Amino acid sequence: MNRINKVLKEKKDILSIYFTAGYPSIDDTTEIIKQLDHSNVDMIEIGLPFSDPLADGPTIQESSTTALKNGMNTFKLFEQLKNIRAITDIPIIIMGYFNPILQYGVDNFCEDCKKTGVDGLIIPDLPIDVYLKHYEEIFKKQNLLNMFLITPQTSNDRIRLIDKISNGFIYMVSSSSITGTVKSFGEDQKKYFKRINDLKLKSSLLIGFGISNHNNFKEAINHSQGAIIGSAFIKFITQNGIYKISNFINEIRGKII
Amino acid sequence: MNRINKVLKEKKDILSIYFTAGYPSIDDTTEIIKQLDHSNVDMIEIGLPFSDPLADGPTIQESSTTALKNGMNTFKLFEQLKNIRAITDIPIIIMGYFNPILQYGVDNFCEDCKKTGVDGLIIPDLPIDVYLKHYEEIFKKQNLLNMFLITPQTSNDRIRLIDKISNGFIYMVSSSSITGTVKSFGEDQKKYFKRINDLKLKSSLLIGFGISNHNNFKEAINHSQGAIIGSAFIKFITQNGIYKISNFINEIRGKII
Amino acid sequence: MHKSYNVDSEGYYGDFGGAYIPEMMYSNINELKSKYLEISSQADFVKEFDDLLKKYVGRPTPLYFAKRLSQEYNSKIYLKREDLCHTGAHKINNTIGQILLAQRLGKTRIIAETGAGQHGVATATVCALMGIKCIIYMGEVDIKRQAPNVARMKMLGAKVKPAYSGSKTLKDATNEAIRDWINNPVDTHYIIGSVVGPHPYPDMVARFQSVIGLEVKTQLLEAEGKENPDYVVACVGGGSNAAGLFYPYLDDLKVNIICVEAAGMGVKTGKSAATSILGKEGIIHGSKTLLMQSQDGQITEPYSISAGLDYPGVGPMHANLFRSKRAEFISITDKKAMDWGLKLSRMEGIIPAIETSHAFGVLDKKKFMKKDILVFNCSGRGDKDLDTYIDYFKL
Amino acid sequence: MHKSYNVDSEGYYGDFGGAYIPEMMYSNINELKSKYLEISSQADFVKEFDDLLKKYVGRPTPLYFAKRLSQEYNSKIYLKREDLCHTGAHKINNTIGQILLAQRLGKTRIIAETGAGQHGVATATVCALMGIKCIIYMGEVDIKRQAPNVARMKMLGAKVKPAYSGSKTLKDATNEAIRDWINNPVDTHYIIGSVVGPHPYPDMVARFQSVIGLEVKTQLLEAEGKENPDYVVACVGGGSNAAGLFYPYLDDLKVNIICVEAAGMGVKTGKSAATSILGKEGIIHGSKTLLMQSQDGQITEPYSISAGLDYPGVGPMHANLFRSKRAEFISITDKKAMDWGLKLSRMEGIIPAIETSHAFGVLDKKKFMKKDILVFNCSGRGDKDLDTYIDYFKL
Ligand SMILES: Cc1ncc(COP(=O)(O)O)c(C=O)c1O
Ligand SMILES: Cc1ncc(COP(=O)(O)O)c(C=O)c1O
Repeated sequence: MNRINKVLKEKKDILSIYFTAGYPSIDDTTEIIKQLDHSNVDMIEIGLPFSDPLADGPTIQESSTTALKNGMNTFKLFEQLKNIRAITDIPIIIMGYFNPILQYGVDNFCEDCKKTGVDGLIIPDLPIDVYLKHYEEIFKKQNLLNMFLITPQTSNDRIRLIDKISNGFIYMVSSSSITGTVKSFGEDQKKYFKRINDLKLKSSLLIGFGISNHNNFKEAINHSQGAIIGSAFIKFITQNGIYKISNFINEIRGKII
Repeated sequence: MNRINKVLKEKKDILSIYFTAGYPSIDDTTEIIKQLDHSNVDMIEIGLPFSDPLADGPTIQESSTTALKNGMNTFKLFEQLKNIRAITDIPIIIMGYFNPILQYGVDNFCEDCKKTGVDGLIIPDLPIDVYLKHYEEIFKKQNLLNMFLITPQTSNDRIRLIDKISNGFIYMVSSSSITGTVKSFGEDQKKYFKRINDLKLKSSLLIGFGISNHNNFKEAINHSQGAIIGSAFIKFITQNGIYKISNFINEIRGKII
Repeated sequence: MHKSYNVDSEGYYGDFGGAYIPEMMYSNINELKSKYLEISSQADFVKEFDDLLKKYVGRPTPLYFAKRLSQEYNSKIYLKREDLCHTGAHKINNTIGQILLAQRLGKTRIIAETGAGQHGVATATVCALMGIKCIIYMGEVDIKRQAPNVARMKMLGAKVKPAYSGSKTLKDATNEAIRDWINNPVDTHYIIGSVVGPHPYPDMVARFQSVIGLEVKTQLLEAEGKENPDYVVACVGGGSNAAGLFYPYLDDLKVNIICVEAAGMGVKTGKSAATSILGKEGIIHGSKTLLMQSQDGQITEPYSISAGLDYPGVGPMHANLFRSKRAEFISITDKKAMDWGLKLSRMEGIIPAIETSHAFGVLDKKKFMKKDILVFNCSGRGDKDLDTYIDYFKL
Repeated sequence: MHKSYNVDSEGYYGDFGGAYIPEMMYSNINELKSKYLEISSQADFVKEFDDLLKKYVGRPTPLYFAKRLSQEYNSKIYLKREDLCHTGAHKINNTIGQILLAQRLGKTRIIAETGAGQHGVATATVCALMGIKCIIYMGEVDIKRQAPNVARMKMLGAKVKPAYSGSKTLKDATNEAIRDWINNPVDTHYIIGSVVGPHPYPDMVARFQSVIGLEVKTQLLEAEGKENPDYVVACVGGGSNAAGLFYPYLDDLKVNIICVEAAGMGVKTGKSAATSILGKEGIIHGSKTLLMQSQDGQITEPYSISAGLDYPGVGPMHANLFRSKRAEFISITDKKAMDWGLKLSRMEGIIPAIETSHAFGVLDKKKFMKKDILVFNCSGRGDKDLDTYIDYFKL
């Protein structure tokens, strides 16, 4: 069983952490994963940096720019991940825009994912129809899950379609904002969460975008099986370096230390 | 007999000097006339300064601007000329643009000319047909001569018309340039002078525009009864003040001093 | 029958007009006077003129119904879109006509004066088009405040010569151009940019601009089922865009004519260009007309924020329209004009030249009826004025 | 029958096109996709669109026979005068169409990206016209080099937001606009300014711009007795002016199509925007097309002196025209383009936008026959580029 599915089956209150590969320094990838492992996060999303990350807020954009300046690229990422499964068992998802993957070759890319022990992909700009038509088979062959996003604007019909073709979790975008921070969830968002929960989907839901502290983490896990934190984590390592990651995770979890 | 006609009848090699009233200082008018009288010039043209002297070159333009700034105006000019005939018998011509004269009232203006002893007018922008229709009678009543200009572009027919209506001299513009200086007359100009002389006009001809030294004064009087000097004279008094005027006149006449 | 408001056979509009020129200009002016009507009515001229207006200038310019403005002012407001002409103002209608005339007169060198720079650009443009040498006179002050147009003239290959005298604006540029013509009486044609100067210029320029009003007739018939609006409104610098719009309506007394002048800082401040109020009969640039002058007959230095209206006279046609009360004259301050520049931009998506902006000030000064049809001449676009607007509004 | 060069029912041109968008844009793009054809073919839409193009934009724009240019290059050269459109470029044809669409979709807020600023101005203009809020994204570099257009947008009431990322040019402004749309998925319509972006944008924009080519057909018939020229030539940034001109000729193989790209300092210098030569298939701004990118799939920062061509991709229609060899692609350096800007100014009295100037470079690179009829799209006027021209030529 794919590690992602295992976690989804076994755990509640899942915490998934996103970081950009090659940031702050090019060779930080493995160390960050190690730290996340020690901090007992439940899933890891590694961002493959892209020059034009148009679905990301400023924090992730900047980390991508730095990572690219540091020399990060797809080839290098797979090198860094070569022995990752000796270090951690946590599910690893690569999140990347489609163009770099296309240039690497989707086949090659999926194969290298499998080889290194990557469990799934989030490709925000790979449309469902193109995925189904051209790439689903390749993904499946390499036992890679593909995670889709839904937003407050996604219709129930479309959510049901996404649920049907999903084999991992559904990434529930918390709001229509990609600016990176949300103080607390408002009425609209709560209604949206309720609407989705009422659909009784087969897939697990993780909430992402704008989660930055214990409070909204708690709110998120009230409405879903877990949450994804990206910008807040990157801000943290920008300010505190990569060796105090457990502090951040503990704070999010609300563990008093 | 009008003083102008008397001079034209009696003299050859006429030298007529133009200056701008109120320049360099507002009250220089009578002194300049005195000096010109002492220097034995044959005619005097007094420029009534105008804000927009569009037929004049830069030297006369600037003198007009200064004169206006000095407070020169038509009323003041007639005041300055009030007793001029106690000082000199030289013919005096006022050269002015039409608008200031129109505002003074053409009747008034001619009357004041008569009163002060002005003998003639040169109004470059008063067209012949308007003059004949509206003003000839007024001029004649006050025994004022009106001097017309001709240029190299003026047709023989038009020159004959001008000759017919002229009662003083014809102001023969030397060339098509109002820039104020001409080194020496060229072939074109000599042809033009010959063309005019061949017409055997009843009126006397004086050449003006661009005459600045003994050489071209001599050339001018070879082709006409005399010459008019303006810009060169104004330049001289700008540089040398108004008390050395006889030097300038002597130099033009070619008198070694 | 009442007297026509158009020019008479002597070159006069009532008391105004004529050719008060020095002899040095006589041969050129006389040549023009004797030939302009004949040449401009020859079939080949008409064909080339019409063709260039259509294919090069982009005529007919639209008659645009300004919906939001009409709503706010509760009447029917149309804009005649001269701002869409090639080079950005009505000025080119005239320069096309005059360059064709100049060619037929065998001239090989063109001079012009310019205030806002639109006429300079329009002249430089037709000279480039025909491959003829071009010199533009422009006041030093205007060179600064209309920098984009100076740049355009240079791109087009014209030489821009600054006028340093007087107020260093349009009047002085005109003086310099006249001096140039006097100095170059054989090969040169002087393309005057408005309905000013000695006869036949006012009539000639008005005729070349009359395409504006003639188009309005056709277009209004299509839009409203009748050729005649209740009001025609235009700003008046020298008066050419106004003359062009009014031309076919001059003698049709049911059409009300409104001329809008630049009040500058205010008519009584000494910083103004409102000739109809501040002017008296006199001679300027070879024409008898109304002009701002001292008691002595010295021409007064005018002032307006807009370089194209910063002129101490008006054309003789307009002087006559004023004296005869055929037209109503309204003057609009810098401030009101600037506010209208912004307002038209924001309400109709049209950034007008500051000259043009003045015309709209009428809407605040006069009450119109719901059924009234108003045609405003949108004489030019505001690209040349962006710096002035931006500074003024601190945008 | 050969395959059409127009879009297929799936939103593809051959291999190119589609909608590679994040889910956050899905509802908007899907709404557009499902409604754009229906809405834009409704009678009231067609009427309002045509009416605004005629009375507000000033269409039809002339097809001008460039006499002196034709003589020098010994063939028949026509210029389609999009420079005469209201706001000074073809861009407004599209923004008029999209604002009408946005209104019918109930949108109350408009965003757009802009490079040269022409699209920004055209968008700000239609927003002012309709009284709708407007935000324009523009790269910091472009804000500097196209200052007059920034001023115009402000006059028109739009908010201009700088894009500081990447090369700080068009690509980055587009990213920012997309992010804005993602953040404002309900009330906002994104008016893309070229035939780029996810389906249905390339087709929608091409349709709104197709009025250019359709007019040429009629006008050429009048001028030459036939609808089809031998060549149609246009500069290609994203490709919208080109698409507009080519549209009715796409599948008429007797008409040769020439696309002109910006070579920048030279195709091999690393300072270029010649996508057809330097690009590979990939995804940019939601569309599969040709784009300049590293081996890794990172999008390369392009370079051109002209802000409107300084884009690392081309629209999918053009990618397909290139791959299928339906069109010939020629690239022109900064220097050649600048020289042509001056040349067109001096020979025809038309100061072109630097984008437009590139197109004429073809005349030096290719030999044409005397009987050949060439139609160049004169996509915009050069007022926005005066500083660049003046500095470059030290005028
Ligand atoms: C746009 C525009 N409107 C009006 C004028 C004023 O001139 P006229 O009164 O001759 O139309 C100018 C003069 O430059 C101008 O550029
Ligand atoms: C005048 C002009 N021409 C061409 C372009 C290039 O865009 P496109 O290729 O979409 O026509 C631009 C873009 O701003 C432009 O302003």
